[in-house]
Amino acid sequence: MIVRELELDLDAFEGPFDLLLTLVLRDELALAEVDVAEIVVSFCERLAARSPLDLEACGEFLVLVAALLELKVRGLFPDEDDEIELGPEEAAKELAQRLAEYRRIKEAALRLAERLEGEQDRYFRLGPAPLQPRPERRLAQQDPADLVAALRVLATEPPPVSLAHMELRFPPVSQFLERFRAVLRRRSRFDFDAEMHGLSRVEQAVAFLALLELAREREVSLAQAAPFAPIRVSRIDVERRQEWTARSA
Amino acid sequence: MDRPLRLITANPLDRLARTLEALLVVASAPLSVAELAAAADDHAERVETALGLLGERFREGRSGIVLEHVAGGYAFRASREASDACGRLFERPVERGLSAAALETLAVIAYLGPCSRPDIARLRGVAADSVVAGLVERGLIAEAGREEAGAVRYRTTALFERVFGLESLSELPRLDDLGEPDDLRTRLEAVASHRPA
Amino acid sequence: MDRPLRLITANPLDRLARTLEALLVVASAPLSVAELAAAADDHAERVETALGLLGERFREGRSGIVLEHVAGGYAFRASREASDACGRLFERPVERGLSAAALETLAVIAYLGPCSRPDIARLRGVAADSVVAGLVERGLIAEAGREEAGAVRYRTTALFERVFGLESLSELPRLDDLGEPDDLRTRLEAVASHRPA
Repeated sequence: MIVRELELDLDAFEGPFDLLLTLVLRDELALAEVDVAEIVVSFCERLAARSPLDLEACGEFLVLVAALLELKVRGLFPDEDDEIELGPEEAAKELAQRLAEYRRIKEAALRLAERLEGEQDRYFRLGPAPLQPRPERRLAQQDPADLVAALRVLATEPPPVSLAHMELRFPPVSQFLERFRAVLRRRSRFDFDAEMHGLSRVEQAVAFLALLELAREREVSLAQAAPFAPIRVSRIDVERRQEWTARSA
Repeated sequence: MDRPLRLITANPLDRLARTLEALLVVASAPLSVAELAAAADDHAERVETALGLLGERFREGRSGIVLEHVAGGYAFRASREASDACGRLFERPVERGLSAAALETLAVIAYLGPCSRPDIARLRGVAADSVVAGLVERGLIAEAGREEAGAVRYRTTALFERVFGLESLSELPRLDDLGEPDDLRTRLEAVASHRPA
Repeated sequence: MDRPLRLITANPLDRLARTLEALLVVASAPLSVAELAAAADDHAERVETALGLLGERFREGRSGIVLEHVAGGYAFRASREASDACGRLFERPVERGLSAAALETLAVIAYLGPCSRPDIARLRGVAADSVVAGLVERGLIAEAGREEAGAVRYRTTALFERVFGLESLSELPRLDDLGEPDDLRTRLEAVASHRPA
């Protein structure tokens, strides 16, 4: 018996087990919507139809289903990683308790369905009656000063619209390329953050683009000891000669 | 064992009348004779006869449920005798205030005199349809003829004056700094034209 | 010339009953004795007595309009006798096509009291988001505040009780009394017993 070819007919999925696994791993099927218990039952039914017991298939199936369950639990309860690890006995007890709870819920749902079936011939009106009296809306006493205040708002000139953001000037990337190359002719490495001191945010952004461009051209190598630590820029030929260890700022 | 004849001997018109009662008590809109006949799976003439019986049973003075023949067909309503009780059932809590949009609209109409929805929309810089409809429903403004272009104009009502504690519109607080109505309109229009879309 | 005594001799309970008829025929949801008493401006005990009279008049077999005690109040509905006719005219948008997942979710909320979506997911083992949204849209459940962790909790509505014909949630069988082996376990056990050793 080939576990991966097990045909499944679930609410959320219909097809071979293999395809289900593939879709789940590709995030194309929400594992949260998959009833794993149904998969287990399908496997057991298939197993029962054959003899002798296919131990190899059982082993493979257990591994796959365990992985699937772990994935699903992580997906459903992402924030509960820190929960106390349960011992095998406690886990079994917990599982049994949950199963019993779920069994009762399923039974309750069944009762509800039966109840609904029994109520099929009870019709009642949804919503208002056709000739329902129109309710009168009543308003508390109002202050005429509120009218004046409202009018004043309408009569006030709006503040002039700021056009400051239209005036952003983007310096050319080439300007920084030249500047960095000039620095690197004098020094084998420099500290990007120190070099940017006193520049506007826009200029810093363009300078960073220039830096990336130099890295792409393999003229420089970049190193950063930690996120948000200063960026060290080194000439490639220098880096080849000496092992440079990033120093935390 | 089917005994179809029994239906006929057991005063079927009475059964039909009960079926119509059931349909009418569940309906959320008046039902026409044709609709009732189709639902009851019976003839229109018999439905009309049964409706006659129901009209006799469900009439003012005899029942709290009254069968009413309205434009769209037949429907049950509450008897007039119970109108006070129904009024209490549907009574809404007193609303404390008006929205900013409602106040602005009321202020424009009260101070500038009858205005159309396009007028109000232009002065406020936003569409006025739902606000105007709400104020009409509450009885604070009412239609006051049409302007030349054909749009309906609205004026404030006596209820508006009562709610704001005014004997008449002339008692509205003065807006000295904003000028007379004509100046006010000019000013509001000028501001509106500067407002970003 | 006032003759207040006359009111008392004219069988006022009958008049109260007519008022209650009127209130019930226009109400959009079941009305409690307290609501009826407030609207009719009468005492709760007298309202209950009058409701007894109405229950006698509006009952299955006698009338197409049936008075029922449901969802903590009283409401008129169509007689069962007329259900075929009603079925031809009206849809059942609330309960039509409730899935097994929807019923399980309703069961969780009805039996365990207000629950959040994570609660429901934990119990049912599958995500509850779309099922919960569907039930909210049908009006069978509604938001009921937030739990400490911030997740919205849901409760069943009066419409739920009405659709399932419950006088109140307490009419549901106790959960402890449930718990016979479910389908899943039965199937697993059947498989185990049939498998050749």
